[in-house]
Amino acid sequence: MMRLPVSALIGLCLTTAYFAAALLAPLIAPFGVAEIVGQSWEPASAQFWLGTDSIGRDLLSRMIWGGRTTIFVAAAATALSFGLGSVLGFFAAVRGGWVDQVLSRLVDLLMSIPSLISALVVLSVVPVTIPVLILVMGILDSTRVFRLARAVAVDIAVMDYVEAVRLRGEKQGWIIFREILPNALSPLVAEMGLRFIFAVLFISTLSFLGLGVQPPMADWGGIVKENKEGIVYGIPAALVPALAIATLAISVNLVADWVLDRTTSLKGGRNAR
Amino acid sequence: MPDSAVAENLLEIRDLVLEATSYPPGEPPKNVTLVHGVSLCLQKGKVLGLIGESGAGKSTIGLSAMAYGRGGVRITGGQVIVNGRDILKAGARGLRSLRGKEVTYVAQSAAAAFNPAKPLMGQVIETTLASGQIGRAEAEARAVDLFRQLGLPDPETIGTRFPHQVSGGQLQRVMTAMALCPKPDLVIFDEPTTALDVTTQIDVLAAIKRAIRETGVAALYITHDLAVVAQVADDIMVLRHGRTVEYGPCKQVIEAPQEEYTRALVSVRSIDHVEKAEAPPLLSIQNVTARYKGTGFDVLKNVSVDLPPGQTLAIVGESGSGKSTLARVITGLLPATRGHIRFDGRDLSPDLTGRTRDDLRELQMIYQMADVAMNPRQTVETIIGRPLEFYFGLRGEAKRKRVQELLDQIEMGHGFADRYPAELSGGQKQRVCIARALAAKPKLIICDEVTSALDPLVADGILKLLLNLQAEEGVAYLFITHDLATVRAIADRIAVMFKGQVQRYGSKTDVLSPPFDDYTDLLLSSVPEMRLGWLEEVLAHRRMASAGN
Amino acid sequence: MTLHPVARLAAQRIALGLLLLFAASVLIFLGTQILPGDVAQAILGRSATQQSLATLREQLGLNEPALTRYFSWLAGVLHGDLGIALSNGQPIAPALAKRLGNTLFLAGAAAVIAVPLAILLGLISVRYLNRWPDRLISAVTLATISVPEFLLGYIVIFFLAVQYQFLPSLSTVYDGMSFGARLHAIGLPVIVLVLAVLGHMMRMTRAAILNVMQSAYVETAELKGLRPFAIIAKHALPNAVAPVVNVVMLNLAYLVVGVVVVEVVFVYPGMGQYLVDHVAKRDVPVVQACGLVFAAVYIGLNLVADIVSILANPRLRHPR
Amino acid sequence: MNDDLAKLLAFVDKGGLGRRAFLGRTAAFGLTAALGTTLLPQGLKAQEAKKGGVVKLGLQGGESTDTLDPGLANAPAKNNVVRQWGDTIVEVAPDKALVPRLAESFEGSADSVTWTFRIRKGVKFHDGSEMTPEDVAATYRRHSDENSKSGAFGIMEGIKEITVDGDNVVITLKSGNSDLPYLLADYHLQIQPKGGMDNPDAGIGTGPYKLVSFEPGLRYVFERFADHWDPARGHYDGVEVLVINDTTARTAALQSGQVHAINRVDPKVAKLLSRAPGVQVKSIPGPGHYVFIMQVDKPPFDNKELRLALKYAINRQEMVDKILDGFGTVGNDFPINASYPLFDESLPQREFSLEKAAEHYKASGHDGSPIELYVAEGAFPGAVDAAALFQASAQQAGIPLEVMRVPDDGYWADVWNVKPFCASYWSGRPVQDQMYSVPYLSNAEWNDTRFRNQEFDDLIIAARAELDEAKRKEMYSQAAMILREEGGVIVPMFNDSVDAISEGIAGWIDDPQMELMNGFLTQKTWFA
Repeated sequence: MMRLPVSALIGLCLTTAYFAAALLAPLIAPFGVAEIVGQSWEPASAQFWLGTDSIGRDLLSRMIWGGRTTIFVAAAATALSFGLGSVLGFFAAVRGGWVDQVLSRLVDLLMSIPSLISALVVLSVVPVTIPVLILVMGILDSTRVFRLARAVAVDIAVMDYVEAVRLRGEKQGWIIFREILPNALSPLVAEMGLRFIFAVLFISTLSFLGLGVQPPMADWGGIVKENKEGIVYGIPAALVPALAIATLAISVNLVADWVLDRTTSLKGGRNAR
Repeated sequence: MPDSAVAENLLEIRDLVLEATSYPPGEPPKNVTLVHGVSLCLQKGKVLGLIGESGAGKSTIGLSAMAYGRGGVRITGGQVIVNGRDILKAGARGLRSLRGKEVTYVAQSAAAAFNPAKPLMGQVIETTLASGQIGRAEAEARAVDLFRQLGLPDPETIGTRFPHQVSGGQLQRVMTAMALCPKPDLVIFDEPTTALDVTTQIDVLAAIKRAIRETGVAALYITHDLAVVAQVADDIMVLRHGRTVEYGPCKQVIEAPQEEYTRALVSVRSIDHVEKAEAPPLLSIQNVTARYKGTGFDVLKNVSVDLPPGQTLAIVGESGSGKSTLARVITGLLPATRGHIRFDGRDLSPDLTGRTRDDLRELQMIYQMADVAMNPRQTVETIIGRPLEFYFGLRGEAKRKRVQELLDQIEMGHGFADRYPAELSGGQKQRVCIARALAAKPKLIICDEVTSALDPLVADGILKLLLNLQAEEGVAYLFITHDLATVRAIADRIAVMFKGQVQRYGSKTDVLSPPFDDYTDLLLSSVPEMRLGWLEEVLAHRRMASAGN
Repeated sequence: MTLHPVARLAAQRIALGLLLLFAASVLIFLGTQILPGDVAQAILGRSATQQSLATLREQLGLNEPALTRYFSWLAGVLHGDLGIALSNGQPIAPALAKRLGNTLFLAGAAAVIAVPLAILLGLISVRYLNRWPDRLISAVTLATISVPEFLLGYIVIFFLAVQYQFLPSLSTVYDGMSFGARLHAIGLPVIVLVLAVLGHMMRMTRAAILNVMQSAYVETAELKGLRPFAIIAKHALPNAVAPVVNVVMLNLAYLVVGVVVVEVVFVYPGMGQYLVDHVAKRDVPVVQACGLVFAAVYIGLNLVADIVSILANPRLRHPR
Repeated sequence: MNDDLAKLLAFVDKGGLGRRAFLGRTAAFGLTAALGTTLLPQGLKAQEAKKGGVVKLGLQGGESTDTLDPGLANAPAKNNVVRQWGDTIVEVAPDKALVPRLAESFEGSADSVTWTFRIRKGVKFHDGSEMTPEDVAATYRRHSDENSKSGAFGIMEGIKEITVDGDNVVITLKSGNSDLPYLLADYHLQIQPKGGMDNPDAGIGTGPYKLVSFEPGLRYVFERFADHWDPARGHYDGVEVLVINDTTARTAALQSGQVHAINRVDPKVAKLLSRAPGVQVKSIPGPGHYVFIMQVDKPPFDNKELRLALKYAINRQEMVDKILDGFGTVGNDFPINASYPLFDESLPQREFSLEKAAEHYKASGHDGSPIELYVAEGAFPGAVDAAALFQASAQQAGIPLEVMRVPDDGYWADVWNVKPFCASYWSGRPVQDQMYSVPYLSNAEWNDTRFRNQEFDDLIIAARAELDEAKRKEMYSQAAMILREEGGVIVPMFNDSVDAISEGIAGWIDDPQMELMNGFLTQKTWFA
């Protein structure tokens, strides 16, 4: 195993911890997500490790369940945006012609409106549920993935080794999956880290504005909103979720930077840093 | 060390050691020594040629004369004495007063070396003004003189133009003027003509030689082309892997090289191949005309050439002559607008998609830049093996055996099978491409400038390999190049192309013997030959020719 | 009269920009009209009576075909009439205009600080590449781009307003306010916005400048023995203008997002809060109007970036 | 008589009533109004008031669609604004004593049907004109007019005739009401020139501060009215009212010294805020209460069983502990608590019971579709959290309650009194008659529960004329039981009104009636 730089090590540990907590939420959360167990804003105690929130729910359980929602929605949205964005991006790069034109112009159009604004416009007419949030975030973010995937694929498609393979008479399937994809993967993987962070911040912002995850369900952004009165007094119920968002984003960032370094150096000598 | 005259040394380098840090993928970075204790000296007005293959350290040594480490190179040993003082000890201010005033630099690619956002004149006189000796008007006058001296068209106004408004050859001369403007003691020429077409290279070379003689400036001339340095240098140092192989006067090194490696460099151009006789064509290109989509003009204008089986047709021409376009037309990547191509007795469909699997198998292609011609994520075995799978359906053990045969054919050990392209040298990469082409058992291989990116000795090896393979397999080559020495080494028939038209076509001997049409004469006479005084001859010949008509 | 190529290019870009804005208006209108689910039901809630649903549908004109509704809406927009807000029956345009002014004032103030600061930090970190200033700046920017804007907001309120009372935590601006008082009032939200945008902009500016600093002509300048500052000012910066301008405009998207959140945190009467409130109230006409204005501002800024980068490119300014 | 006094004493020991409130309560028991002033606590007079400075209030409850018409003041910020520029003829002191203001003195007939008020002379309006009895009469006639939509219409409804007799204004009621002077102290009834008939929202009155400029729902600026008739009031040079609906921003504005006083401090934060430097938190028990109101004429709330199910499904004590942090008492689904005279302690308290809730819900035959409760932080401090608690307990009883969060902006215009089920508040009234008649009489303007019950109306109107206190108390108890059983209002808790002022303010007196000293903060306090 490569000797990890310390920053990547910290990043990796924190990220795995958060994802593990999200997966095992039902097992490790001491109370239910909306179970009212104590007084409002009780300080941390043996019974409630992080104290309670504005109406007496155990903050630790709510953080674990909230983390599960935030990470699940962000991961699902990123997966959707990557699936959609990269497949269309590759297809446009390899097919070229009017397919490429239509898709690229549509993406330009979608990106001409800042993503938060488009999300708000859409959320004003459809019932705000988790699947809708994932769909909206996924589609809006896939435009950026499309642009990256298409750019990377176009760079590769003009390479001589792709032309040599076309001269041999290979079909498009072979070209995309055996020639382009292996080389396009490393920049995309690094970008996935950044897109995930964007998704985490995006869903938290939506929930903070009251338009993301609706109560009694909770995600970190929502918990901050519920307890925002206490934030100026340093009440943990408001600070802890916000810090959780920040630490998750920073740790994924560290891992993504490390992945970017390692993959570019592996890309066959041409260190495209 | 040559017994230099008593004249005090302008530049003296003693036991120079240069190091750099390399970052191999996956391993911790480690230190690498590039130059192991090189020593040289240079008097005022003299020219020292530094010659060697890429990676020999010639550019880094040149730059050390300005105490400048490019890309993380560090000077870790030895002394560099300019005008009697060791510049390695000089602080940042000392170096600033040295660079651009006592010692100046001419880069390989002048186009990239000029600031695109500023007119030329400002950049040329920038250091002269900074040194404060003379005012702007006087400096501009000096620059215009230099422009005229270097043979630039309309010297008074060229200074007002931007770099992108001037040709590559002209920019190279403007950069020389920039280097000479502050009246330096030493100018470092770092492969000034390598990036130019062979015809423009002659003029720039002549201009530089004249400028050095007239200004009496000392010069370090760095190049990988021994023939070129022979025309310019007083002394020559041959370098290999950061060590001095031979160091002596130009005449001695060229005409009586002591070291084995120098002798190989001198004789590299001497392969001569006996041409084969006339025969019915394997490939016949009839009146082919082609144009790129969306452009208004024809890149190829009714080209007609034939290539008999087992022979080599060389397509010679400078950049923009349409030789690469011809290759794309033959492979079907760019369908011809008029004319047709007959191959092995049958008509090839102009478009790649219309061709049968055999059409595609019998016609293979090898590219100039080998490291982008192979998928970095596939091993050598996969690269060579895929055509066997695709065309002949070979699998498993049979395929592996055939790959080993091919590796033997290209004189590479079986151990290379599971290596990645990134781990191979330039020559080895090109050999694997050749093996990949051979795997299809083709009748014709199109070679597009396959040796121009390689060092002379390595290129020589590839040409010899191609000739042996032609003898063994009877495969025909369509060899595209701008280097006439290569043409002499390999061609049976030659087609000289100029602006999309075949200027001259026939067997090698016919094409290469006079009388020549003007363009071919210019082209042939521009290729430097490995003897002193060749440059003066060609210039005299041209002056006579232009005086004549 | 052959236009100077740069002018022709600029005209092309402006035409493209207008086309994009038109297409964006179609997207926004369709986005709110044809999505699944009954718009009237979504607005009035489940327990609304059939009769009230019918009147609302009539008022929204939902019964007419989408196309005619779009063109009547567009005609209105072109005459500056953005329609009537559902929730309070007031015309949208006047309220929106005042709030747009406030938002532009806030975003402008933040941009005026963030852009030079980002370029300066970019230069410093390139100047001291991989040394402690560069590492420190990179670490700080990594933190600011990972922290959600609302956390930045509350931290700033806690320290600068409550703890040390430098700046007011309340950023209400009203008509009679002097310019100085207005700046004082939006002190905190501008700080938060600058922090939110600075990280992204700095990272990209550093990359753009680094790219220019590693070019051949900068090495030539160094080999000409010029002082480091002269190299940067005379050779690096003129060529860095185009890429940096693009980077700056690219990051204005973060500014737009940041403005919305900051307005909610600081209760600033801007368009962001206006949009968020009316999305919650499902007031479709207001959401359409705000969406369109945001898109128009954003497309306009990208247009400016395009034109500036064309002007900064010597090849285009002085054709062959 | 004395058993009430005894009960009152018992109540005081429980800490339910401040000492001054107790004194006020005794005054109401049949003592004539004139005596009230002498009972004012001596301590107040001793401190010498300082003049000067501009006091800034940060208030919740304002919107861009607000106007200055006192009749339409239905939210905290607007109620405070009218107190700056206007005066009523009579004022209820913190201890419930009646203090004559624009009326020098007043007396009611034996059967309390006709009341005469002698109007003070030499009082100037802000536009320089002199106030006359005609202005007073015109003001009351305007508020009695149906289409003025005034919040005081419920009170005016009991008046038969208003006439001017020399310096006096004589009001004859349809039926006797001993509480009339208290009703005329209502903050809607600011005396305006010519009754404000021509433009009710001019903001011109006789108050200590004159309106300078305003931006509806954002900011109101006043300056000292030089020749105000009562030099003992209005010590500041100017007043600035800033509307800050967001609780966090409002609290931070006080802490950062940008405003000197704020209303509606979130009780959860009260303890923490009191520890902050330079801030004093004032929490005063009183008649104010928080409600969830159902419009009984709209399905599914027209079903009595469903209403009862919801009334049993709310955990009142938990709300007092968590939402009010203990600053308040449990409610019993009718708007009267111990701070009212003639309060009947013996009425059975409805307890939180999931079984009864489930029983009633099953009996209601409701189809199980989600019941939408609209709520915003602006409804009452902690409203969103209270709705979350209500949803949690209701769901345990199988009731599909769903919380719809809406923004503060436009809450009082588009949600309160519009949506079938939402949250709201009442700051309470001095006497039971007013608290019942303003929201629950069939024709009341602010009948936000659409409660139409003839028996209830008759009881309230009859009680007005009843002289025998015991019988009157009995009638109010019956009315309470009807409302508790049939009504559309769920009253989970009576809240202390929690305000916070900066330490720089002196002269604060606790006043249980309405926040910020019943709106008189700027008139009675000064910069220390």
